[in-house]
Amino acid sequence: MIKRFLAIIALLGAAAVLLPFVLNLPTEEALPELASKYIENAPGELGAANLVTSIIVTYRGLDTLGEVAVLFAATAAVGLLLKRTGNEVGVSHWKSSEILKSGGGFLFPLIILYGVYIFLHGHLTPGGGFQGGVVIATGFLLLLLSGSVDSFNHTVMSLVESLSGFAYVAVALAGLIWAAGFLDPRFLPQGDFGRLFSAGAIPVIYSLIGLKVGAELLGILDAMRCKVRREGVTA
Amino acid sequence: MNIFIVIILGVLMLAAAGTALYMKSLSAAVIAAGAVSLLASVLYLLLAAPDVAMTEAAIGSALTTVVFLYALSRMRGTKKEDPRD
Amino acid sequence: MRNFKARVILLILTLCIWYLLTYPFDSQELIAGGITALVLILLPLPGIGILGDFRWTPKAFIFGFVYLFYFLWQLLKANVDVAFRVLHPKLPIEPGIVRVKTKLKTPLGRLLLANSITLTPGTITVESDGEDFYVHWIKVEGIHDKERTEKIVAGFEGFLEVICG
Amino acid sequence: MIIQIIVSVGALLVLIGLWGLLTRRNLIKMIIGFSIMDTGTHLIIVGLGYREGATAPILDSSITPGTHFVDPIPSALVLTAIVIGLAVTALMLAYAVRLYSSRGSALIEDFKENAL
Repeated sequence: MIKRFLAIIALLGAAAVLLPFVLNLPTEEALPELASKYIENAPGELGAANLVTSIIVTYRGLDTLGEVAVLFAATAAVGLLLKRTGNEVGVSHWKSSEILKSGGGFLFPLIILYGVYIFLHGHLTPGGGFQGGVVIATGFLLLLLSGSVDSFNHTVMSLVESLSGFAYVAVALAGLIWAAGFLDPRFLPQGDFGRLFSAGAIPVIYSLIGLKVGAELLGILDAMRCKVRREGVTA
Repeated sequence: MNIFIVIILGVLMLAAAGTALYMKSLSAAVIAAGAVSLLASVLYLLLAAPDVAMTEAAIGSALTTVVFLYALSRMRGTKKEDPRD
Repeated sequence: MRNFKARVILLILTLCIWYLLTYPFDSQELIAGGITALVLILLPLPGIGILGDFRWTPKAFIFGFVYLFYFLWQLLKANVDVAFRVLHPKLPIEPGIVRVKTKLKTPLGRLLLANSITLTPGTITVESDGEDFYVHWIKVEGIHDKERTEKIVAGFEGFLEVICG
Repeated sequence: MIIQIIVSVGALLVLIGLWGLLTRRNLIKMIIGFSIMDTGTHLIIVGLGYREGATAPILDSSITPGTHFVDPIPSALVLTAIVIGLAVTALMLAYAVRLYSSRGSALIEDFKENAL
């Protein structure tokens, strides 16, 4: 009972912090200075139609690099906590029917294609590396759920993950050498505004982020899913 | 017009969040938490943030739910039931 | 051979979908789509072989084209039928799960058949086991599996047998 | 007006999530409370960037020079925060699974120091 009382007090405290914030919302119509600067300069400077992408990949690019590193650390920690003991195979409990297996195998390449479409067009349309990576991970999840495959090749997964991470940093360093600074995408030609090959290295960086995020999320899913021992006992 | 949709979505979100915390069955609670994310992604779309809406729909309501369900399937067979949950 | 054919079909399919996604024609998009499709078909895809079950013959193409319209007609008929049953005051339904047999041998044919049955309202394929399909039917008719097979499967099967065996 | 509603809903979600985190006894329920808090925070941040009648910050041929955009910075921040949120949730669930396999229970009172 005393625990519940303390919880109510903590809740009231949080509400007291949030309430003035909700009541005194800023009402001005104009955007903050930084935002209007980005909106004014970004299309001319970087040539990307999607301003959110410009901010994520270039202006706040260092944050994104750190964020991808956090994602990597979390994936590694999940994998470490739920390490396999060696005699387990990732077989689902139920027997998938033939229809389910062939349907999963048929849809998988199309989902991957859609994921690639999303991250290649991150600078033109809504979407980008994070969303595309998630769609790719979902495609692999479909294979797992439909029972088309039992396990993934971990060597290939970690190879894709570390190679794309390495290439991300390499592209960032190329910006330092041939353009104005770290993560500057302007060492590649600007191209025509609104077409696919434009905005310098932004599509390259976002594609690499997409591959990396996809491999990492797949690592989380693969570590979390229920493993079955070889003898058929649930782990 | 927009404001009514926002109010309806907000009320639905709060209801789903309450359901997620007070549902007896854990898997139903996980699905309700996924519904909160799905409604949030519709709100983001109304707030003119399509990038965030896409991310929230794909991650918040699909992958998070799957990760929760995978964790639940590994935690089956709880001996003691929580009388309050 | 079957795998090679499957990959060629997948290449054409992915290029078509890429073109639809990036609709106004643009040479840059075409290059990117071509590279993506080539990389995709070189990956070791599990279960991709089923696309190789399509037949190349002109007859199969014509039947595939006609099948689209036949399927749409069946869809329309089943929709009207189910709507009638739902709106009827006496609710003349008699749901149950029946077993039907298919003559189709290839995985692709069975996939298309099961999905065609599921997409027509009133019938849902719930499980398959080899050549047996277990179908949930809103109004079970007939006594033997054979009659029911005739009612549910035979129409689709005639086309699918030509398209992909 | 829309901003006020969105921010209030976000704040209420934060409070609901906090309540769940503090009072639920099942580990899974506590993590669900955490992820609801997460959603509420994201909603507040995106809501603060909204402007009445503004369009999404994506330029195309239909945009004229006078068009108002919503603030793109909160969108960019929340985008990455959502991905991190999934990773953190998965990490917490991994701990919960480990705790469950060591004690055979997911209730918080079984993990007190003197419970053994």
